[in-house]
Amino acid sequence: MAVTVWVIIQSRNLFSVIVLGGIYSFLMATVMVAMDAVDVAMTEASVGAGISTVLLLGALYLCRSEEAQPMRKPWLPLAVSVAVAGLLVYGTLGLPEFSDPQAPIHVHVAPRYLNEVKQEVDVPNAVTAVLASYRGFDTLGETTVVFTAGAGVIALLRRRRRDRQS
Amino acid sequence: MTIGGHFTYFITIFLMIAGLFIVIARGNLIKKLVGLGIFQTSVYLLYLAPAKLVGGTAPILSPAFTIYSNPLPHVLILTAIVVGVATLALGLALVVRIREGYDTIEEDEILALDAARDREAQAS
Amino acid sequence: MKNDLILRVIAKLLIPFIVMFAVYVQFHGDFGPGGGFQAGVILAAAVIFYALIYGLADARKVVPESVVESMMALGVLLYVGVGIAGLLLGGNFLDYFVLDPDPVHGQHRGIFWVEAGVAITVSGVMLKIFYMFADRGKADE
Amino acid sequence: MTLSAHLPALQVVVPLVAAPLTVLLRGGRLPYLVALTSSWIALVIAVLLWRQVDSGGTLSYAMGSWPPPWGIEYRVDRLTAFLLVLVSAIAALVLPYSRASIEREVPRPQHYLFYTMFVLCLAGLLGISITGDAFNIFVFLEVSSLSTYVLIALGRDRRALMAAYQYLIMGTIGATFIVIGIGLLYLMTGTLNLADMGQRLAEVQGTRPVLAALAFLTVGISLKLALFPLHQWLPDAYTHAPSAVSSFLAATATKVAVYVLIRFYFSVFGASQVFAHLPMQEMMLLLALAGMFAASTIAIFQSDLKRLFAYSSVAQIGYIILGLSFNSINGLTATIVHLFNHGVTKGAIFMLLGAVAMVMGGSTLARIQGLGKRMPLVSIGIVICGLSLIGVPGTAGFISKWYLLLAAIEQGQWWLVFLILLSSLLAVIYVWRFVEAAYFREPRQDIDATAAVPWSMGVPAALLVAATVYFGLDTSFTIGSASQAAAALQGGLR
Repeated sequence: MAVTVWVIIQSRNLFSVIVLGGIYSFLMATVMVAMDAVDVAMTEASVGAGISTVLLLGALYLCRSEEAQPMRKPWLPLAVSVAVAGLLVYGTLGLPEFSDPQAPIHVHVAPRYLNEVKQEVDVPNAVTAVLASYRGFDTLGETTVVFTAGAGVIALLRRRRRDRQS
Repeated sequence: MTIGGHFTYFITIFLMIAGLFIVIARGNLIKKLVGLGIFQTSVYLLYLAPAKLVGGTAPILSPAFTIYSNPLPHVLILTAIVVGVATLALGLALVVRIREGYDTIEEDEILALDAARDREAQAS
Repeated sequence: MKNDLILRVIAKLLIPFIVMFAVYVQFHGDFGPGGGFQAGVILAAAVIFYALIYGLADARKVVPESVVESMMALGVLLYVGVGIAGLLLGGNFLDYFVLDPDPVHGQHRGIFWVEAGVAITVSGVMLKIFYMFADRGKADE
Repeated sequence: MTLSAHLPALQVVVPLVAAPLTVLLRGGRLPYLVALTSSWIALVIAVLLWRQVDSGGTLSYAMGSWPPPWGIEYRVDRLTAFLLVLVSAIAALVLPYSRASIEREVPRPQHYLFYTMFVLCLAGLLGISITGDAFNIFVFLEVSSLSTYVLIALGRDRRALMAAYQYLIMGTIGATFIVIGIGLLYLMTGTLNLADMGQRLAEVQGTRPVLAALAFLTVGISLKLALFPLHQWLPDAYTHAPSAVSSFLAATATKVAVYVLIRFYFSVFGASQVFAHLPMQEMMLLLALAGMFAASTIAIFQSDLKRLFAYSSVAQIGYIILGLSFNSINGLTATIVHLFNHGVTKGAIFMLLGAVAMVMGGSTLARIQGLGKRMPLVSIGIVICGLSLIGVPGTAGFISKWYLLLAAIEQGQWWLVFLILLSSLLAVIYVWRFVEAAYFREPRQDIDATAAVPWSMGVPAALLVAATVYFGLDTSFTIGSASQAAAALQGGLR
């Protein structure tokens, strides 16, 4: 994955950047399966590698462009990135270790989802239960976000055809 | 605290920073969006990796297993992915419109065009 | 691609299966991975596939734009509707327990309708976005 | 349960329902009416909630009847209710204004989508304010941000597109930072409920992930609220967006971001933790002062009024953050009051500027020469609001400045008192630039300015101008709510 990302930074051919982005998403989905997040992996594969790539290619087709050659020396962005990285490393060093069953996230809220889902909701897939019921309002928000994006794309892309007619 | 125990975090951080770097440093509007995607995707890993328990299984309950990964981060990230793709769609729609308005999708060129027009406006 | 007989035949064969798969993902979400969002994406993909093979105009005839736009809105309304139903039946907003005399069954019912709402909105939005981008391409030429 | 028990949910759900309805109804007047009705209902609900909180204390509402740490909780305390009133009141005034305004600025087929986006933005902002769940903040933040990007891009100029794109990139980075921050907090506490998080954080106070989370949240939210060095998106966005949008955003969006910051600082981390482990106080003070002076100075050299007042917004955000940095009840009161007062004032200014742009065909200083003769009422309105930005007694702006000064004096920082007064002087200069152009120049003959400002635009603007004066004289609502909220936050979860 790291290699893919490195090539994306280097490459100026937008087409290959986008395809690599798709590959990256697919690799990410694989990692997610390894992390036992099957629901997420399925979504990432269909959205990240599927929809996003198609959308990007569609936009690229409309724009027909190569990335321009000359660029400023990216010292400032590099500095910002390194600073953020430093902060993250600093922060994560204090986090519980990988797969530590005593980590707060495993002992505090989550057990109820896993232990009582059977009696309370009776849906074997705990992810679905949490998604649609316990945190159903988040999902309503998520649906609204999708709706916003849809309506927004209409608002942005419909205009010119009408302009032409008038 | 061992380095090994935090290995997943370091991978995540590298990916995240690479994405962030693309967003800030690159001038091409589409490439910026790709970078943004990478940045967001790697954040997902920050949530998901800690949710995993070695020896556990996906949180689909069945009598055969007793240890499961934590389902809550999965839910959050599902939401985050959807939000991400919504942002991407909107961003691309904007890029398409920008390209129609300016005939380029390079940030520097667009800024130059705007500056030129400002100067015209002040001269007249 | 419009006139390629093989593609057309294969598409005819495949599309029902894609739709079936979407339905499976939708309803199997309780037991395995999947749910409204994924089903919606797959459903939209089926129509997009159809549009690629048979052309945009044909796809518009099967799934007209106005229907798609209404779908986007109806999905959200359905979701909120479930929430308000919970309100009217004496619970809190999005309370599924009160949807049925048996609380656990009420949960099933709530999740079912909510997921249906998500699927409708998501497939509507995805299709709409596809139509919009495809239209732009034409306008350019 | 009666209906009044469900007000917290309805507060967000009403505009949320209105959004898909406007899409279903499409053409004609109906989408407008739906949006208008929903915003007025939202205002009524907000006022009712404020009264409930005022008499009965903090409200908690469990979504889906799942008890808080497991489900999503809606939590209304004094500060929340205060903000809800502000946001929904501005929305209820901007919507009638927008009808005539977008007629000129947005193509007709897009009209119903404008209303869709507007109510979505409203629902998002209300949702951020009212929720008691960290991840829910993010979700509604995205609802409001995505709709904001679209609203800005609906502006006439092609530069509106670029402004929206820049904002989209900056906003998404900010949101992702917030997600990282929330993620780190979640990993340390195992909960997403803000109140629960606050309690459990006490055990892991000062550990590295918590401090990193603090940093990420601060930077992420600062991007959203346009704190000085991270403000670049704001002037472009406000300048090129349709007037109704500038007015709504200037009055509410950054304010809600400040609210999120306050919420995280005081309810989750606890003031003692925020200010004890890192030199936050000094940093915020420095950034606030830098913002006040740099942005005011830039504002002086602008030739477009919309842009001028956009930079003034950045400067005013400096005052708001300055109040936070005192870490005292008076300082916090100043912050909260200024949220409200500045929201009202800036909302009024951008509404009036929209009317100016509509009649004069633009809002550059060169174009509006002689505005005092052409549009006397509008000019006076802008001057009154300008006085409020400066902080002249008798206007709302004075009240917030007064509390800022009190907070500075209380801590014996006389140099700060001096600096606050000095920066007000800068505000005098940029407001004077408007006065000079409007009253001391002859109207340009080549501009036809006979169009009349429709009632639907004039009345909401006049109401906001009146509010600017009113809240400068009668402070029982603003100061009353704000000082109680500040006391609760300071004394609350430490």
